[in-house]
Amino acid sequence: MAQIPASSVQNNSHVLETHDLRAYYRMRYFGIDREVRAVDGVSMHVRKNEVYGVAGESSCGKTTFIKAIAAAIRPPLEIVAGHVNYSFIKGDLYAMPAAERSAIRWRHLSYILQGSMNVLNPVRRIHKTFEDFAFRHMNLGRAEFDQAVKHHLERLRLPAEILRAYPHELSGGMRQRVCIALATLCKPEFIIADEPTTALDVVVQKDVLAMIRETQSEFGSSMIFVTHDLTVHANVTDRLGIMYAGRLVEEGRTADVFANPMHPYTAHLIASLPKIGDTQSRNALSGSPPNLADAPKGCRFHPRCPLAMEICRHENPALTTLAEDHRVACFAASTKVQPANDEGSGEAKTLEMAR
Amino acid sequence: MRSYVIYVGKRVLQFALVVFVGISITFLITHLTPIDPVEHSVAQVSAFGFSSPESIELLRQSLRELYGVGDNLWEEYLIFWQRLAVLDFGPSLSAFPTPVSELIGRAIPWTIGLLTVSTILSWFIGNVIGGLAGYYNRNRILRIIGMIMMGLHPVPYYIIAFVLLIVFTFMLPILPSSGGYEMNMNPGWTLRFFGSVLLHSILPAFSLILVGVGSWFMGMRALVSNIVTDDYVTYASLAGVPERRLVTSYVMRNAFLPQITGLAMSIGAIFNGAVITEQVFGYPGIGRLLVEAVHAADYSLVLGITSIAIIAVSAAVFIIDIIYPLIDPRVQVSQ
Amino acid sequence: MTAPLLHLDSLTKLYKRGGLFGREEFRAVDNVSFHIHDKEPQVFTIIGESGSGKTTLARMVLNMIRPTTGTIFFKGQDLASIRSGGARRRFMKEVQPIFQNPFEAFNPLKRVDRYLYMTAKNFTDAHSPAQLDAAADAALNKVGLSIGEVRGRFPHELSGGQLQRVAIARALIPGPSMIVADEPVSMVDASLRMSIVNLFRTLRDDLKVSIIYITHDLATAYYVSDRIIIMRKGEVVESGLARVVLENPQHEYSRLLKSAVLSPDPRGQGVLIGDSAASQQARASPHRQTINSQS
Amino acid sequence: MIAVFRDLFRYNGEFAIGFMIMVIILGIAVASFFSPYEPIDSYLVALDAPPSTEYVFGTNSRGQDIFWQLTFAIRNTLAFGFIVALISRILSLAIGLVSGYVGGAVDRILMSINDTFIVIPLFPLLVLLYFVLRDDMTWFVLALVMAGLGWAYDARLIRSVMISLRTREFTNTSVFSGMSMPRIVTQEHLPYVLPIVFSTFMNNMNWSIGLEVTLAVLGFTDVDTPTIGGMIFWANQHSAMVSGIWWWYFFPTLFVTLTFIGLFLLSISMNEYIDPRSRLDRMGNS
Repeated sequence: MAQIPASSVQNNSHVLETHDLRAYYRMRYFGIDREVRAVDGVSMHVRKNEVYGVAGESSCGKTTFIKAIAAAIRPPLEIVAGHVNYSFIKGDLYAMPAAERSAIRWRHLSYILQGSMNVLNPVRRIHKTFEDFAFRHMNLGRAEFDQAVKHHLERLRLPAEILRAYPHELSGGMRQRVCIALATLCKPEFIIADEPTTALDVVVQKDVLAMIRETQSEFGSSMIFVTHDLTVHANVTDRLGIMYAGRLVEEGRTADVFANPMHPYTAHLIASLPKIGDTQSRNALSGSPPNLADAPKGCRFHPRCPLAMEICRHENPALTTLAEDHRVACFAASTKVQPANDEGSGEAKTLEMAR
Repeated sequence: MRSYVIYVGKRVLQFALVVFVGISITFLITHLTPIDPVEHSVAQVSAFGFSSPESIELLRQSLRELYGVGDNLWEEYLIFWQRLAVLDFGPSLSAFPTPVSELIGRAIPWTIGLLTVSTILSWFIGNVIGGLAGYYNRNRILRIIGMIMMGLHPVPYYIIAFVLLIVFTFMLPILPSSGGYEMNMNPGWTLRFFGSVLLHSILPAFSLILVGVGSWFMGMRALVSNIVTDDYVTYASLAGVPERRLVTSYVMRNAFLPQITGLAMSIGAIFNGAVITEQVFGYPGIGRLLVEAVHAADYSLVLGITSIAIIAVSAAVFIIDIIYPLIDPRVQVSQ
Repeated sequence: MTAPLLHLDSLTKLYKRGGLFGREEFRAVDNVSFHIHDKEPQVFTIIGESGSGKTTLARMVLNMIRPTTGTIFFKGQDLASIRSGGARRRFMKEVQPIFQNPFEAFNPLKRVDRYLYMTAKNFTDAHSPAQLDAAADAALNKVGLSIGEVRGRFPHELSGGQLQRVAIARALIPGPSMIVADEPVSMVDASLRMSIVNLFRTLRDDLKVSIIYITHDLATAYYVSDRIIIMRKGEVVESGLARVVLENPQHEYSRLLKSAVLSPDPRGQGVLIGDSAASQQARASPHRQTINSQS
Repeated sequence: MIAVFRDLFRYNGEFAIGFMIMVIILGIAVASFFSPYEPIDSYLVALDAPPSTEYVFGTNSRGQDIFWQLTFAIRNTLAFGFIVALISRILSLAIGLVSGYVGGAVDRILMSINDTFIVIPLFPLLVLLYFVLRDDMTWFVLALVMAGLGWAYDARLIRSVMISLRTREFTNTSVFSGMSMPRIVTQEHLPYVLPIVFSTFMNNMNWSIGLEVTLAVLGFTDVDTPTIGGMIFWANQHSAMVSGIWWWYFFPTLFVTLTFIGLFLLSISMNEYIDPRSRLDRMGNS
């Protein structure tokens, strides 16, 4: 097993860093070429021990972003440019040999996926899945491993009998809890959670979210948490990045973003959240997100933006720090925001993934 | 457990229905046609002029009995079932007075042996290669195999069997061209006899496998290319589950299960193929017996073989259906 | 005294699972009664989680499935008495649905406007192409669209928000007195959610249409509803004025539901940890269960 | 429809090849109308002549020109397959639609019968039928019987598609737009079912032609109507292989195989057109 020395990246306190990450879908079908710029120049980092939320509506690129940082790229999706660095690997994620990348999976980097119904092999008992995923990383004998799994479940207050069950014998909430137990068994440095509670009922959802947050703080993992539901972000994440049309438009401490949203899109999203006990009329945002195969020039939000100015039509605003730990990409938010000088410039180096 | 009993109960009913419909069609074919098969057969036999009038009368009598002499169609139908229940199809016409059941009893082990081996082999080979071709869909060798399979698949049994016969017995005479074992060898539990049986079964089995493999290959490849995009496979591959485990326990295992029910559905078709194969390779099974019986106008034998074939094929399907829920953990609950 | 708009009298729907042997009965809806009065239009909300029977209830109200026992009266007419095609059509003119997934609401192989024209042709006096166009346009205007944006378009050429609006516009063409909306916002984005819920308010206030709003989302229910019922496993556990019930739920289950609703105000990290006694309870609950049959 | 056809031809290799093979096969079948000989006449030309400029595919021991004989055989074989496929498509479409749409007890009964027909081995039954009918078993009777037995598998397929269509939301939208059930089925659902009918049409032709060839080779059909199987039957009767008249076997075998491959390619390309997953796959691979 390849043992990778930890902490060799730029900033010690950052577990994940992406730099100008671009991931495009390139399709040719029945003679039509399409290029969908699903993630278009995202630079961000996740600090040690924090839960970083990624929010955005459907087709904003958040799922593609997750695929890119998880190295789950398959054609027609390609990494066109940019870097993904983790603290526990040397250099770029995509520069690693496939075997090494496979070796860090689950040991250092684990996942909790959307759709608890289908994420577990339907014809394999749960304990077999634990074995498949984690056994090789634990350096334990069979019996010790089984003991460790049982102990882990106990810590998460899950009954040990679930190990003998098949996935279809468990309720949706229980399956998602199993996935959390699975993802934290090796105590990885980094966990990617992709819409982990979207399919669950409200009562179960709250409990599963609590469990995620609990285990994360108990094991000291860092986490990126993706969901379209801003209410969930308000309750779970430490910092929050808002994506729109393949770009990060605002990022800051969750409390700051909610208290003082600087991007008009964020402001609208937050203002439209209904609350029990409040029937004050709320306006909705008009229009719909752009087609990423033919995105508008300039700021991609400008066709829907109430504050749009002339410059927004031509220039893409750079993500600029405007307050402590709070970055925004909007010309209207502050005069400090400058156009990003990336459109078309720089050699877009294609990093093709070998399967 | 209770749900399994319910499941089995349903299958038993379905099995009974298949046998009922199949046998009824058999009855109707023989009884609703304008031709009286008894007189027809008797005429054919007497045309050869080898029998005395008495023995022809005897024949007519036993045929009438088998045909089910009754006042009406319904009574004949009941008689037909009664005789079927004790597998009594009377004496064979062409091998008079050997009972039909004995002739069938002699031939059936050959067919069952040939079919079992070739069915399981083609199912297994087709599914494994098809599964690999679905998973490694860019592998050049697997792609070429895929093209060959697709090319072979639509060719009818007869032609493949015939080409094999020409290639391996005329052009490259390395395999015996006909029979189930070497001529003038005494059947017995000896190693030599067994070796001879094996040698003689190579070509027929190979031809059956060659035609059978293609549809499994294509079905499995399509299944696997769907399964690789399923969440649990994505999840496991993100988890860095070693590729071999991923292919076997995650992809193949799940794709194999629907193929088991497919196996049940294809058994009837395999049986059709075996009839031709046996004819081409002179294999002493039930298929060749059927063809010979038709040529010899042996009414009781044809009727016997048809009935037995229907029962045997539906029994094979029934057995596969019964085993299936024991293999797939998901069927226990509902269905 | 006029009959109420809708009156449900001890409605029960049983589903049988299994075949010849060992039938299992499953009570999707269990003895539900309520009525919606005729005096002024309202938004009547049915709240429930998956498996609560809310969708089954909606389908019975829409006369798509028949109750096992119990009666539904719409404007005094027993729905069971609707048998002829004409009666069915008269009922549909009064009661129209909106479904969950806007992308599925229209046949992907057909043009969207087809459904508007069909509805206009079958339920209004419009017959000539110009009249049909006018009827469709009038309905689209009510939801903030115009026929020009929709004419000749296939579903994949419109956004989810546009499709949901077209679906609502189509339901408005016959001039119904009631619309049944089954989870109309659960598949749409947050920015769109409010526009649809706001539209419900407009329909109620300006077009005088009563709406049965089926949802699992308590927050939008509070925002838009006049009256609500809360369902659990086919039974109604609590009902009443929306504000009253949601601000101060009485039934244990309603309280549990309300306590599980996340607040959109960030209270700093860790607020969830060890928060609910319910969560402890839920985790110890029996883990083996057969797959929930969908409501 | 024409646009679909054009796109398939341009971008789908299987379709293009299958289509061209079928054009050639059909061309040969059409040529039978210009044949200088009657199909059943024999001893018209020199016996056992190998392929030459005079007799492109040679002649057989019955004094027939194999090329012209083949044109009739292909025509009859194709017509046979077409009729079986046509009748059995009508049956499977009707049963699939009814079973899928009506549901309930009707569905359960129809599907039990359906599963029975899937399981029953056809070959012994067809042999029995021939045995009883003998000379009365004409080409057309065989086609009718095979159509009557060959609908089951595809009826199940159509039923499952109908069931999934019935539960889709747009069906309810259509209902509440005031459309009648027949209208919904024919206008909203049929576009999804027709490609399946076309694709299984090709498959069913292959199936029935294969069975017919097999029966004919064994002599269990009306051998006087020239079909491809019948040609091989006569070659066997005259021990053509032993006499080295390979062309008597070769050309019928070649053309029946080409027909199979052509129909098969059309069927899978149609399938691919139906199945969005493989379309996506194609996107990734190009």
